[in-house]
This record gives sequence, C-alpha cells and structure tokens, in this order.
Amino acid sequence: MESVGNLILYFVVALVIVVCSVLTVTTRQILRSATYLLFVLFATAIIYFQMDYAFLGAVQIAVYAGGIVVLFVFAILLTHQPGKDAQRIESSRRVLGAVAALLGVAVCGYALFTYANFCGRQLAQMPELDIAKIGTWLLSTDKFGYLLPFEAISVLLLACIIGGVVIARRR
Amino acid sequence: MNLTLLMYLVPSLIMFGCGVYGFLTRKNMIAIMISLELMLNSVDINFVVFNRYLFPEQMEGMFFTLFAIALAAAETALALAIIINVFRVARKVDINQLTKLKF
Amino acid sequence: MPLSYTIAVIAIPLLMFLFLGLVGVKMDKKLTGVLGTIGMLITTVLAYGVALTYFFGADQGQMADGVRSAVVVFNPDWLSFTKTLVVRMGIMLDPIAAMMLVVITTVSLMVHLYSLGYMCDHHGHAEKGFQRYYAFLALFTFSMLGLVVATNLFQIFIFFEMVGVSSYLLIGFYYQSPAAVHASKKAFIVTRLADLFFLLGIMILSFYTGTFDFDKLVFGPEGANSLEVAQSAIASSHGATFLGCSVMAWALTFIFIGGAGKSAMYPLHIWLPDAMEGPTPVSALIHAATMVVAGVFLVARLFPLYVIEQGAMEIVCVTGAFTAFYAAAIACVQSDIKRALAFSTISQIAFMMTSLAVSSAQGGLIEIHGGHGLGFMASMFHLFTHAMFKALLFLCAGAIIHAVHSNENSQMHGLHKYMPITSIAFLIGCLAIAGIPPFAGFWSKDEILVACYAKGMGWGIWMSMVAGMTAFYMFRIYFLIFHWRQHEVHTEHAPSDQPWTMTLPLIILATISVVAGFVPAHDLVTWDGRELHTQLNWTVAGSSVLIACIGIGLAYKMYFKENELPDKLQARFSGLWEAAYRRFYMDELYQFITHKVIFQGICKPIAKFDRGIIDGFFNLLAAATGQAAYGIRRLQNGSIQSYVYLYLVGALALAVITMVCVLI
Amino acid sequence: MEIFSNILIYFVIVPVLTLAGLALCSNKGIKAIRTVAVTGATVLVALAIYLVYLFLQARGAGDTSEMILRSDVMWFEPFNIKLALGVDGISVVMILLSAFIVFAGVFASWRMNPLPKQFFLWFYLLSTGVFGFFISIDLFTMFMFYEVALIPMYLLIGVWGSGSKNYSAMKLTLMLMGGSAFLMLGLIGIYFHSATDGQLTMNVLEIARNNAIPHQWQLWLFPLTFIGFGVLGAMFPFHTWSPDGHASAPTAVSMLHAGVLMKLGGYGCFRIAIYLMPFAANELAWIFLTLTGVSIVYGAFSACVQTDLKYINAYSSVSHCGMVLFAILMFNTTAMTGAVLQMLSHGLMTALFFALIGMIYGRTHTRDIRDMGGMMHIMPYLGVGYVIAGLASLGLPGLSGFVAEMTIFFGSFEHTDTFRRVLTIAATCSIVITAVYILRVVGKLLFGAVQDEHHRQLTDASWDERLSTATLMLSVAAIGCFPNFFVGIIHDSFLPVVKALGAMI
Repeated sequence: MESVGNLILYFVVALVIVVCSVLTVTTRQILRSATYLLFVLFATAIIYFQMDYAFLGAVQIAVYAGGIVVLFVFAILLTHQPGKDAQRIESSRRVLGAVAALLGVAVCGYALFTYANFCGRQLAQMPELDIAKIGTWLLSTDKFGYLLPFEAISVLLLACIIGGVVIARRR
Repeated sequence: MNLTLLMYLVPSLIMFGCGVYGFLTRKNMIAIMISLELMLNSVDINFVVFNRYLFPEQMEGMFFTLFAIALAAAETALALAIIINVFRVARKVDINQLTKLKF
Repeated sequence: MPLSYTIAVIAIPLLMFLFLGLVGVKMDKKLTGVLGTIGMLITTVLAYGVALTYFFGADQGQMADGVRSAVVVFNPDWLSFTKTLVVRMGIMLDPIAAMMLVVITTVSLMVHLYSLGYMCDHHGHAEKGFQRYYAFLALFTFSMLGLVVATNLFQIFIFFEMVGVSSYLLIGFYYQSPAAVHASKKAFIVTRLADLFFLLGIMILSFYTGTFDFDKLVFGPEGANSLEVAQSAIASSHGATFLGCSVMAWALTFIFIGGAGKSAMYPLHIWLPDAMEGPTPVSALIHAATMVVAGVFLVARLFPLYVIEQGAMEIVCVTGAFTAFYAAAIACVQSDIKRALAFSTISQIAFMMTSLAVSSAQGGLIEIHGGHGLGFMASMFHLFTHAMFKALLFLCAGAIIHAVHSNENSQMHGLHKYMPITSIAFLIGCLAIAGIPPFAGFWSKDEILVACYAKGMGWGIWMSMVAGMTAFYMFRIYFLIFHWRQHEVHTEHAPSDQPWTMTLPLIILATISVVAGFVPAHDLVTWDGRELHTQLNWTVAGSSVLIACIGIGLAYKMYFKENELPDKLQARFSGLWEAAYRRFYMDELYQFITHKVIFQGICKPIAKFDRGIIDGFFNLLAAATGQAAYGIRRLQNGSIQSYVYLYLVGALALAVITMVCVLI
Repeated sequence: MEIFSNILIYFVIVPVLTLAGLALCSNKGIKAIRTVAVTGATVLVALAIYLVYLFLQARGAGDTSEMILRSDVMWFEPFNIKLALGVDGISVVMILLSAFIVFAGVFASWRMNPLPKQFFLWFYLLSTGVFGFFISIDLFTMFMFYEVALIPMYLLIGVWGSGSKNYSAMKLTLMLMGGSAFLMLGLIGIYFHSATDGQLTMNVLEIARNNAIPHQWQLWLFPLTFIGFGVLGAMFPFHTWSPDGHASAPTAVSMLHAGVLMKLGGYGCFRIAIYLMPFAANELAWIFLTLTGVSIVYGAFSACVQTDLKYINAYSSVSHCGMVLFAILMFNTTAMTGAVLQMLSHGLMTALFFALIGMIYGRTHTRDIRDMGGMMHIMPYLGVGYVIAGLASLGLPGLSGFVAEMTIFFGSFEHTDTFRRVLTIAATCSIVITAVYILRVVGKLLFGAVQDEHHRQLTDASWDERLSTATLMLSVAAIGCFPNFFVGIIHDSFLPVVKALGAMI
C-alpha cells in the first residue's frame, strides 16, 4: 500500500505528463510548445525520483530541462519572430497524424492490457544507490560495468562537438 | 491502491502517441524536434520503470537512460545547429518548403 | 590446249575496264576512248580468230564424226556448294557461243568507234564522264562475252547479273537527269525480278540433276547432245510434281522467265523502251544487239532440255508469238524514234524466241535427234543478222539525234537531203528488217516463218502478219524521218552527216547487213552440231516478201508525202491509237502495282508496324519500367514525416498481423 | 607462362597493350594517339593474316582436330572455369574480319572529335571483347568477353553519337543486356548439365562431347541461348535497337558494331546454341526459321520506305543478318558455310556503308536522302564507293554478297520439305526487294540534281577516308572473286555440328 502522498504525487505527475504532452503537440505557438515540453520533462524527472533513481532525475533536470530546452528556446528565438502563430495545420494532415498516433496507442495499449502479465508488479526493494556506486559502475569493466558504452558515448559526444563546430562556423 | 508498472506505462504511452502525432503533423523543424524529444522521453521512462519494477537488482535500464539522455542532448544540439544554419541560408524552417536537396 | 587464247578475248575487256576505271580519270579523255577502241579492236580480231578456228579450223577437238561438239577450253572451280555441286568459271565454245563472240565483238567495236564521235559535242570536245563511259562499255563487253562462253548455268546467271549491272550503269550514264536514273532503276529491278525466277529455276534444276554444267546437262558424256543426264534427271524427278506440272517444267519455265526479263518478253518488256534514256550507242550495243538476246541465248543453250519438256516450250512459244505482235502494234504508233526502234527490237527478239519454241514441234524427240531443228538454226541466224541491222538502225538514229538534238520524229522530217549517207544506211537497215531479199533479214526471217508454218498454219500466218507489220512500221519511221516534208532548220547548224568515226561504223554495218544473209548458218549453228540441209521454201519466201511489200507500200502511201491520211486514221481509231501509243497501259499497271500495292500497301505499313507495334512494345516496356520507378520513387520523397508515417503503418500492420496470428 | 606461346592470346594482348599505350598518350597529342591506334590495328591485321596461314598450314599438314591452337589455363578452380583458347575455320575468318574492320574503323575515325583519346580507348576495349570472344571456347570466358564488347557501346554512342543519342544508347544497351540476361540463364543451365557424372565443365568442346544435357532441359535452354544471341544478331522481333542504335552511333562504332559485333550473335547461335543442344535445335528450328525468314523479308520491306541513310542500312542489316541465322538453322554444311560467308560479307559491306554514310554525313550534316542529290557529281570517290557497297549488298557477282547469298539459297534448297522450301523461296525473293531499296537510295542520294546548292562546295574523300574505304572495298571484292579460298577454310568446321545434328534425326 502506497502512501497517499506518493499516490497524489503520481496522479499529479501523470496528469501533467498527459496534458502537457498533448498541449506540446497541439499548441500553435512554438515557444509555448517548448515550455510545455519543459513541464513534461520535469514531470518525468519526478518519476525518476519516485523510482529512487535520484541521480537520473538530477541528470534529467540538468541536461534536459536545463540544457536542451534552453537550446530549443534559443533556436526558436533565433528563427521566429515572437508572438507570431505558426500556420494552421491542414486538417487532412492532422487527421492522418491523429489516426496513426491513436492507432499506435491503441495497439500498444491493447497489447499492454491484454498480454503484459507483469503489469501488476509492485515496486520492490532496491539496494542503496549512491553516486559513488554509479561512478564506479560507469568506469568499471566488471559485471554491470559500462566502460565500453561510456567510452563510445564519449567519442560520439566528441564527434558531436566537432560537428557542431563545423556546422556553426561561419564560411 | 498500489502504483503498478502499468500506471507508469500508460502516461508514457500517451506521451509517445503525442510525440508521434506531433512528428507527423508539424511542419516546423523545431516543433518536430520537440516531438522527437517527447518520444525519446517516453522511451526513457519505460526503460527506467521496467528496470525498477522487473529487475531492481540490475542497472541496465537506468544506465541506458543515462546514455540516452546524453545522446539526446548531443543530437538535439547538433540538429538545432543544423536547423539554424539552414535557416540562415534559406530563411525558413518549414520542412515542406525546404526541397532544394530533394532527389 | 587448243583455242586457249580465247581467254584473252574475255580478259582484255576486263583489264580495259579496270584500267580505264581506275586510272582513266587522270588521263586525257580522248586518249581513253582511243585506248578502249584499240583494246576492243584486238578483242575483235581475236574473237574472229576463235570463231573461224572453231568453225573452219583444223581439228581443235571440236569435230567428231562430222558433228561439231563443244570445246571446254578451261574450267576451274570457283565456288563449291557441295562436293558435287560446284560452280565453275570457264570458257566453252560451241556453235552458238562462237557465233555470239562474233556478234558481240563486232557490234561492240562499232559502238566503241562510233562513240568516239557521238560522245562529243559539236566542237569535238569529249563529254564529261567520257572515261567512265568507255570503262562501262568494256565492262559490259566483258560480261556479255563471259555470258556466252559460260560452261555452266550458274556462270550464265552470274554474267546475267553482270550485264544487268553494266546496263544499269550505262542507262544511267547521264545520272543527273531524273529520267535516266528512273529508267536505269526500272531496268535493273525488272530484270532482277526475272533473275529471281531464273535463280529459282537453277535451284530446282541443279537440285534434281546435281550439276550446273552444260556438258552434263545438255551435252552427253560422249559426243554431242546425248541427253542421258538430262533425261535421267527428269526421270529421277518424275515423281516430283508441283501443282500438276513436273518439277522440270517448272524449272525450265522459271529459267525462261529469267531470259524473258532480259529479252524483254511480255509482260517483262516495260524496261526496254525506258532504257532508251541511255546514250544511243549504248542502246545499239546493249538494248538492240547483245544483252537483250541473252534470254534467247539462254533458251537456246538449254534447248535440248526444253525439247524434252514440251510444257515449258509451249509457254515460250505463246509468249514469243504474243510479244511479237504486241510490240509490233505499239511500234506502229510511237513518235519517239528510239522508242519505236526499241519496240521493234522487242518484236524481233520475240521472233527469235518463237522460232526456238516452234522448232521442237517437228515431230517427237527421236526426230529431233535425227537432225531437225530448223527453228533453232533460224533463231540463231536471225539473232546474228538482227544484231547487225538493228545496231545499224540505232547508230543511224544516234547520228540523227546528234544532228537534230531531239528524239521526236516531228522534229526530223525530210532529212534525206541533209544526211544522205545516214539515210541510205537507214534504208538498208529497214529493208533488212522488213525481209526484202537479198538483205540479211530476208534469209533469217524466212527460215523462221518456215519453221512456224511447220508447227502449224495458224502460227505461220500469225508470224507472217507480224512480219508485215514490221515492214510497215519500219518504213513509217524511215519516211517520217527522211521524207514527209521539208526539214525546218531550227538550229544554227543545219543537220548533216556526222564525222567519220560515226559514219564509218554505219557503212560497215550496212555492208554486213547486205551480205550477212549469205553466211551459211545452217551449216554452222545447228543445235546438235550436225549440218542442216535446207533449201529456200519458195511458197513461204514469196508470200513473206509479198506481205513485206504490202507493208512498205502502205507506209509509202501514208507517210512518204505529207498528207491527211495518218491523222484521219488516228481520229478514226483514236481509242486504239491512244492505247497503243500508251503501250496498252502496261506501265501504268506496273506503276500501280509497285507504288500503290507494294510501296504504299506493303512497305509503308510494315515500316509503321515496326516503329509502332514492335518498337512501341519495347518502348512501352521501358516506359512501364520507368513509370514504375517513378511511382516507387514517390515514396522516397525526402520528407521524414512520410517515412515515419510509412514506418508506423508498417509496424502497426506487423503488430496487427502478429496479434491476429496469436489469436488464431 | 606456357599460354604466351599460343598466338591466340595475343589477339587479346595486342588490344590491351594498345589500350595501355593510348592511356599513356596525352589528350592533346593527336599524332601520338593516331600512331598508337594505327599500330595496334596493323599488328592485329598482321596477326590475323598469320593466323590464317597457320590454320591453312595445320590443315594442310593433316591436322583434323576440331580446334587448333588449343591451350587451357585454369582460372577459377571451384567452377572449373578455364581460359580455354582454340580456333576452327569459322573463328579464323571471323578474326580476320574483325581485324580488317578494326583497321578500317581506326582510319574512319581519324578525325574523331572531341576526346579522340577516350574514343580510341573505348574502341579498343570493344575490340578486346570481340577478339576475346572469337578465340575462347569456354562458356564463361566467352560470355565475359561478350559483355566487354557490349558495354563500351553505351559510352561510344552516348558520348560521341549524334541525334537522339541518349535514347539510342540506352535502348541499344538495354536490349542487348536483356539478351545477355537470357543468355546468361542459358549458359548457367548448360553448365549445370554439362556432364552426367564427374566434373562439370564450361568448355564447349567437352560439353559437346559429353552431350549430357537432358532433352527436356534443352528445350528450355536452347531458346534462351538462341534468343540471347539472336538479339545481337538482330532477329525479328528483337531488332529494334538496330535502327536507332546505328542511326546515333558514330561512324567507326557503327562499323564495328554492324561489322563485327552483330556477328557475335550468329557465331554464338551456332557455336553454343546449336552445337551444344542439337536435340532442341532440331525440335525448335521451325520457330526460329519462321522468325528469321520473317526478318529477311520484313527488314527488306522496311528498308524500302526509310529516308534516313542509316535507317535504310540498319533495316538492310536486319534482313541480311536474318539471312545468317536463317542459314545456320538450315543445318547443312552448304547453308552454314553460306551463313559464315554472309557474316563476312555483311560485316565488310555494312562497315563500308556506315563508313561512307558517316563521311557523307560529316560533310552535309544530314542523312535524309530527300535533302540530298547528285552527290556523285560532288564527291565522286564516295559516290563510287557507295555504289560498290550497294552493288555488294544487292548481290552483284564479283562482290561478296552474291557468293554468300547463293551459297545460302542453294544450301537451304537442299531440304525437300515444303516448310523449308517455302521459306527458302521467300528468302530468295529478298534479292529483288534489296535491289529496290538499294537503287532507290543510290538514285536519290548520288544521282539526279543537286538538291542543296551549299553541297556544291563540299570536298571529296581525304586520304584517310580513302584508305579506310578502299580496304573494305578490296576485301569485299576479294571474297566475291575468290570465294573458294574462304569456303575451304570454313567448310570443314561445320562437320562436327552437322554430325551432331544428324545423329538427332
């Protein structure tokens, strides 16, 4: 049995996620869209906290909410005149998109509700997870060691940095 | 009432659906990127909750999400850089109008 | 080897052709003409030598038991179809070949000489293409000589083609005149069509006999004219019939069609009048004296086979008799002097053809063996005499045309005063062709008529009538050209006799036309090599002279002095006159068949079919592939959203399928 | 290496060396390019003549083996693919023909512009393929060289062509590649049935000796291979690449293509399709006889109404090449000998035709006979050449066309069944139609009045053009005057095939 606080928190978070997601993709002002995204990301971070992955939640807030959304906002401000609405999307496109999305949701939902026998699982105990442990795991080669992906990601990020520089450089 | 795995999956699914809808319908490239982020995020949630609920002893889901966040950040940064560059050249961000490189 | 120098008779014209053709352009024009003429003179001397040696010389292997047999001088393989069926190129002398050598070289020499004057303008400058002209003349002479000395049927075919081409080149000598080009084309294609049948005939004949060689086909293995091979071949193919006729009859008919094409028998005669577009000496050489008798020569060469196969012989006979009349009728109304002479030629060749064909009717095969064959002899004799006097007539016509610059007899009239030598020569030619004794034509034509009467009274009367028409139309031409009324001088130069190079051949040929009748042809050119004892048949001779005189008298009455009678008659029988003048619309018929039926009706639709349907099909295939590619390319439109959409659709479809599968 | 002692390999090495030499030339050094190209062509002609001499000597010395100058080099062990060389009389004359046409082609493209170096590079690559095809007797090697000969065509037409060259190049290449797709299927099928037990082989001689292809397979494989080669041999209804392709191709390419490449088709039909699958050949001959018979008459009729010189010639090629396949399908030595003679004859005279057309086109810039006239007056040499080519084409004795056609007709007439008789007679009729269209074009193009006053300024042939055409004219006359020399080389090479076919009846 969960604590009531936890439950309330969950429902708030779920509500924020659902509502803000929908708003993100339906609003015609792109800046608002970015803002709603920010809310969704925050809500997601809260889920991570609920799951006891505090570090992940922190990363989510810092990188996503703090970094990416800021980037979005910058990009939007650079490419748009503020206050100007985007064009209305033609209805056929909207309907098609909606049908595709809803169908996808329906199929996945159907699958979830019908076949996923693990869906009723409760939250189990989890060993203590501190940052030191995460750091060790990230750089170890043992079981649960993630050195290789870590390095791969490093290289990738490096490539991205270089790519970013190349792209952004004035010709 | 307990918070089951399903209860986390449903908002995630809806988020993903919204992402798909946005991706398919939006014309603005930045809006498309935003929709993409929604989808990514929903997948992240799934990884985390599956990890937490089904394999609490292990850390794969969490780490994957960690990496995914890093990747998403890099990807977004790069994509936005490209979009801004394209905008500088073409003065537009609407993908329907950006057909110069088509075919 | 005896008579081996015959090769030189063939080789000199060939070498002359190559020489004049290759280096003549760089030489002086007159020089080439003189060279050509000298070469021809040597050839002529040699050919006379050959002929005299063959006919009268000491034994060169040609006389056996009083029978003049064929001599094969040499005969190397040229092209082997199979081990046994081999085409050889050789020289064979027999009476008709020897006689033809004389005819060809004589006329050719005269024409060479005559052309030296004719192919020049009034100032004596040679025309453009003078060298080419002499080269072609040499080529023609070579081909014609090669034809007559052929040792086998295929060699004849080869030289048939060669003379066809030389004729094509010479008719089209004035290649910038569309009429000449058209005429040369027509001549070649019509004779080519005939040659197709000739080829088919050879194919059939050689298939059943297994040989092309005359010494097997028509001369037996031992001595002259034992027809064993031919008979056995015919016997072996006896079962083989096609449409009710024996295969051999078909073969011989086809071969005759080939000959008919060259010899301008109805209905393949249409090219000959048009061929008069060529220079007049060429008409004299090719289209009067030599090439056009190639068909007669061909039938004569295969005479023993035709004798056996009476069916084919009947066809020859009917065709010849009809053509003789048909051409004579047309000749009566032509206004173009060369055309009139051309129809006269057709008619005379038809005489020869008929004469060949009637000769076999003198009893059965056995009797033929016994030594009859008057028609054959008469035909060959007529060939000889006709070549001389017809060449004479054409050369005279050439002299007249050269003088008045026109072919139409309305531009001539009354030339006797201006060109006396030409006039007399022409008159001699006319008398010869009309059959007035003692000129050459009388003797040969008389023999022909005797042969025709021997086949049947009807044939004889028919041919006598044609002979009468011959006398009429020849004298019509003569009177219209040289008399009728005073000549109106149109040009600055009054017409006159031409330079000696042109007059000398006229005189020589006229002389020959007077005396040629006394050549003892019946001793020399019989079909089996035996002497044929004939004597003048007074009834036939008398009646034919009478008919000829009537013809001449009629012509005199109508055309000697200008009068209204011809016009009245023309008005009276305008339909008939018009039809005859238009050659009974044969040209129009051919025009219709070739242009409307073949060209418009077959070629064009086929070409359209090819471009439209067949090529269209492949283009359609390509276009369909292209369209499919375009269609598929649409999916690859560069829009990430459509890709995602498609991906989703695909993923969903997969999911649904999986679920459905699980459910089932 | 032992293989280098075989003269045949030099027929591939010489063009390849020429290629290398050309590659070393600079783009501008037209003299060097010409020198290399001519040297290569001359060496090839000399080699070809020497090969004829060797062949005659070997036969004279009593060597009766089917192929002489045999050598094998293993190339790809797992599939038993060898570089198997060997020639019989047919290949020898084909090589001779190719050498002469390459020689004439080099001179015909003497003033090729632009990119002469690249042109000759592709030209010699094509030649490499052609010679390679004729010297090898291994299915794989043959197919490889076949493709080598085919592909350069696309660039040669596409880059140096005229008119709608892109369309034509594409059409020609695609249709021929379509043919090779059939062919490839056929060859693979043959390979997998090449031996009943033991090692599968690609060697034509061994396959023929094993005679192991099951009859029901032959019925499938024969049409595949025959059509595959037949496309190249311009067999009705797969001939439509020929008019467009030839019309657009540059002179030398038309020459080489019509002169040699189309012969690959006939040669292949004979050497692979009929030789290896005699049963199916006998069974299915009637289909292809009908098609080729149609080709002959149909091509001739179509040529009668064309107005483009090259189209006329292309359709006439359809007719003449139809004659080749027609004769091959008659299955007797005489007709087949005629077929090879016809290949030689058609190769030379079509090359001559295309050379002359190219030279006339280069001066007048039109190929429409309605726009030209009186050319004989303006350019007598080319005019005479055209008349000679025309006379060869319509079968004048003394020139090559006549002996070839006559041999074919007489060979075909040896069959007594009505079907073949009728076809033979129909084919024979083509000699008249040929005369019609040849004389039509000669009359319009060369004779008559000059149509365009500008044409009066045009010049006659230059020395290189004269050399090129004179080579071909002399060859045409040589075959026409001394046919038995060639028949002697060719004739016996058909005996194995005729024997194999005879065993089937």
